[in-house]
Amino acid sequence: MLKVKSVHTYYGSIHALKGVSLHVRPAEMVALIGANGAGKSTLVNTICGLMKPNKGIIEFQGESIQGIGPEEIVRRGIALVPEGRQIFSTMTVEANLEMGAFIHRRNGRQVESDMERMYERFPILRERSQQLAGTLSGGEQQMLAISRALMSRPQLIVLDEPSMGLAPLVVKEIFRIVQELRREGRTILLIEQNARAALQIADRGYVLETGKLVLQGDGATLLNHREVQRAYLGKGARQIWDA
Amino acid sequence: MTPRDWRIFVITALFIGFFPWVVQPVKAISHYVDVMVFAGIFTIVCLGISLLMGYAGQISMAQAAFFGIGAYTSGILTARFGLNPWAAMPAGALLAALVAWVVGIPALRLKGHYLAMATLGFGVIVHIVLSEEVAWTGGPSGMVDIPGLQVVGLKLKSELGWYYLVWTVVFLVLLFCFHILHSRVGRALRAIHEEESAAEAMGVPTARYKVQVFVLSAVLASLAGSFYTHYVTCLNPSSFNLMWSIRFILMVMVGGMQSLWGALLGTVLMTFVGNEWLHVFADFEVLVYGAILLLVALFLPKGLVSLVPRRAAARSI
Amino acid sequence: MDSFTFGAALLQYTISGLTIGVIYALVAIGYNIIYNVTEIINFAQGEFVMLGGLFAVFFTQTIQLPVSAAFFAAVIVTGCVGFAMERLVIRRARSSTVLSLIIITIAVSILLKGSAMFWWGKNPYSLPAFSSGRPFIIAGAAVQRQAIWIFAVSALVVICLTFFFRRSAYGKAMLASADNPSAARMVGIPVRQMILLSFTLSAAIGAAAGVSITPISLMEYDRGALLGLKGFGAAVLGGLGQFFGALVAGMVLGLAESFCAGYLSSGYKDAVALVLLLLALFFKPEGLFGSREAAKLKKF
Amino acid sequence: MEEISKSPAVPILELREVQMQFGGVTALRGISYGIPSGIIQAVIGPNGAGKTTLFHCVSGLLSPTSGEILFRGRPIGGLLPHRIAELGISRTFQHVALFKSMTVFENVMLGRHPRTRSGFWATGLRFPSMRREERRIAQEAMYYLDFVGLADEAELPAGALPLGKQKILEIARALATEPSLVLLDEPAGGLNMRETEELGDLIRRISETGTTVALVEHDMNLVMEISHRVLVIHYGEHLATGTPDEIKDHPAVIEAYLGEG
Repeated sequence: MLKVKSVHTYYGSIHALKGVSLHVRPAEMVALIGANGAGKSTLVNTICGLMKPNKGIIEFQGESIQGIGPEEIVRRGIALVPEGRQIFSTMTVEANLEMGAFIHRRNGRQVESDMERMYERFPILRERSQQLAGTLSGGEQQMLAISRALMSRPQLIVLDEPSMGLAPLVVKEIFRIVQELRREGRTILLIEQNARAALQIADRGYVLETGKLVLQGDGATLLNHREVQRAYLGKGARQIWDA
Repeated sequence: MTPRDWRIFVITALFIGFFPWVVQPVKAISHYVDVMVFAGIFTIVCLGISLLMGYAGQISMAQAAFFGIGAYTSGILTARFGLNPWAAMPAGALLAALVAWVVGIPALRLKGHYLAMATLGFGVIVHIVLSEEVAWTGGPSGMVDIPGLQVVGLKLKSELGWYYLVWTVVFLVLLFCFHILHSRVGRALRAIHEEESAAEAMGVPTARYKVQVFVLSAVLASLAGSFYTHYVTCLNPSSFNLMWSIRFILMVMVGGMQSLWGALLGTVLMTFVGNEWLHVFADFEVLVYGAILLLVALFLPKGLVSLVPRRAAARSI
Repeated sequence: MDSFTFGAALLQYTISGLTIGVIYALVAIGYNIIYNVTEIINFAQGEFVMLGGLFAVFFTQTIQLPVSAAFFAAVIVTGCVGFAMERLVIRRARSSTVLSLIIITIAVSILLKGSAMFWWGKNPYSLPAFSSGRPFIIAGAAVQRQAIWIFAVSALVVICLTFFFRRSAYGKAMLASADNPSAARMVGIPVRQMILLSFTLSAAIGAAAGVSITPISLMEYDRGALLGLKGFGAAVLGGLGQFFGALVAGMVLGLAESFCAGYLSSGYKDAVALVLLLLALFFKPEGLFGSREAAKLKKF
Repeated sequence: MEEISKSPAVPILELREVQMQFGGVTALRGISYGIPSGIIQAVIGPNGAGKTTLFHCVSGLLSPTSGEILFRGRPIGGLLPHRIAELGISRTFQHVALFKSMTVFENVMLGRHPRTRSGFWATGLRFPSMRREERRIAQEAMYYLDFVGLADEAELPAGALPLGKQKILEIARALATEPSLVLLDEPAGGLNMRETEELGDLIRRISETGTTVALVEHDMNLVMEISHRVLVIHYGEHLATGTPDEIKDHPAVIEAYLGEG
């Protein structure tokens, strides 16, 4: 469904992605893990059109999409739940959802029924529908960000660090939601630094390190791979954690 | 100053020194000396703008107001109170410094558009005061019969005398500014421009420095205003309105904000353009100004000096 | 004039203050719309007001349109000027520094002012009032019919805008672009178009203010800057981006100015609004009505 | 190492119930902790746990919503960052915040700011005192560049350095302020393995000069190798603290970092 072929992206003078290739098949959940500064965000931004790759090919459903602006990429069917949530904090929860469906704005009935479904999924959002989104708690904001992305009826959902900055219980809740999405048969690219949680629910995973993919494989294999812990926790960490 | 700056300094000084010798004998351009006196006076203002806006990154749309404060203080103290112009000049500078300090402390907490609007509003207020306080300033019709300058008891009559006096001051100010830039103060100013919070975290009292460089630019504008007053010996508030603040900024922008040489080059160039060639447009001169401003801001935001390849930079990369 | 008592004078100043205040509010709303979407403060905002007035003069006197038609024609033409400004100038300045952006909008304002002088000369022009008839006399104070029109136009603008931003998808999309441009792009909002729309809309509103005020206070090529500054004062005082705040703050400024002109000195009436602007910027830059909380949310 | 961490030294920095709130999100929920003088203190925790916010509060870029911060027993909460730098706390930034168009040398020279004095008059008129001071600044800046190993790049614009060297330059700039406590915000972020090892050596050498080092870091290997004590923050709360050995066996930490097993 999504194919990224040897993509190079520069972030200012920094060579942030050094030839990354990966793919996501329909109805598959793929996890991308890696330490801070490994280039995960650059990869997400490159896929979603916020940054242009300097070299390489990105294909979505057989069409090349590199260099296309993010407005158009949503229309092609990729929705991003961005790192740090990026909700419209000065607008109400309801308006946030409505904006999520901006590309379907002419289809009022569909938007309304989709919104109803989001409220059913997350009753707390219905309760707060008239509140400013910025006054929500971190976990509620994350739910809002996910619902907003779903409102565009995407074929592929890119989740960028959904557990960031959330309390352990809330993280669990968010992962439950992600798992649910996967069970519904949605295609998901999950970027996480919570390696274990991500790999446990993913079909396959990739490990990114200083701009390069160093490992790939199915979730369970990666989970037990010593290199994963090395990539994420640094060299020798395995001994420390296993000691 | 770097060796390169010294070389340019010497060449510029030689050029300025010999300029009247070349142009004065030629009748058609002998008045260029007069134009250059104005150019020198404006350069003093523009060096301040370069420090304030180009290096420290703080926007001021009020430089004409400080220019006016100096001009009117000199004018009023000498014409109405018979004070010696050389004594009136520091008085004007002091007043400008005081005003800049009082306005600058709250204003420079603002950034970008807000700071621009605040200084712009302040500039308009000063202009209104100059036009309204008829008893002091003569109101919209201005002041006449302001005494000229005397140097060591001799009345400075000729344009040539003025020329050398003003350009000596310009070079002294230029040295002063260069010395500041190549010191801990200059580095702090540039740091504020680039990464204000990092500068603050490295121990630069950013608020104080911003106010200080604002005061310095006001003092320079005020000094220039005093020279202007005694040179033209008459005053009119329309020389100190918003349009003049914009003209000063345009001068610096044309040459290059982030270079003292750019400020000097741009000021001389734009003074000639304004005095010599835009007259044909008469009232529509302002349209031409607008167009130049727009084109420079869009296509040459770093000014003419950015067209000169910098050998040092080329070597370093 | 004998019957012109203290009370009547006070009322008279209040009415004229409110009238001009509403105009400032409209200018302020123009700033707010552009600021909301781009965080640019458009220094050419005042020129839109001037252009509105002068275009209306052109349409009534040269083209001989009735005033009502001239009103809409002037608003539309000025809206096009705003459109052109964004398309031809602002869009090219996408990667400019704040200073360059400021200079660019100032340059546009100089160009608009210069062109207006080229076209209409330096004389002030008047426009017939939207409806003829003698002023209403209320408790000894005269209320010109045009003043009523000004209030009506402002009310209409405010209602339409409220509806637009609260109800329509485009209005909300503009707010979303303002709130978080990159997130807005990620949900498919064409942020560039929103910016274009904001310039057009804001020019049109400025023009509406300009046409409305011209029958009362005439219009000439160089009125823009001061109207713009005072409108900006209202925008800051009301909290940049706040429509209701702009309305109240505009009236506060208008009243302050009118009372200053009436009781202190007419020469300093222009300074009053500016002093209030500076005080607001220095001591309460979030404005009287802009909430600190919302400002914080925005930053976060 | 062990001796330092176990000695009941007077904390150089003490946090008391520090809380920080933005809108509906609470970034710090009452952190209390003391950093003993002279050690290398690591602060770890998942992204968004509040580590950088904590550094911002200590260095004065944010003032905490409530709570107290004491530096050598003196309250510094709410002081301006430049005052805090003068008192002896310096820092680096997670997203490198160098003065990019200034040279490497000038960046470090700027770090000498809180320890030098010449103002506008002295510099503009080139007083002899100022010239002496400038010479001293240049010498000292060179010393710090040598210390971190960037002397060869002194004349390059800081923005032209590769990321790894930019991070090192930021450390040199911070050291030039002569801090008694230096805060390093993810110094190894984006560095490759060799660079990270060199960074570890550098941090040790800084510690040997008597400067207390606090670092936020994700590279667990680096943290475990060089730090004397580790503070774990999770969701704005103080989750655990101890020596690296104690931390690595801490069940709550393992869960926070790896998710439950």
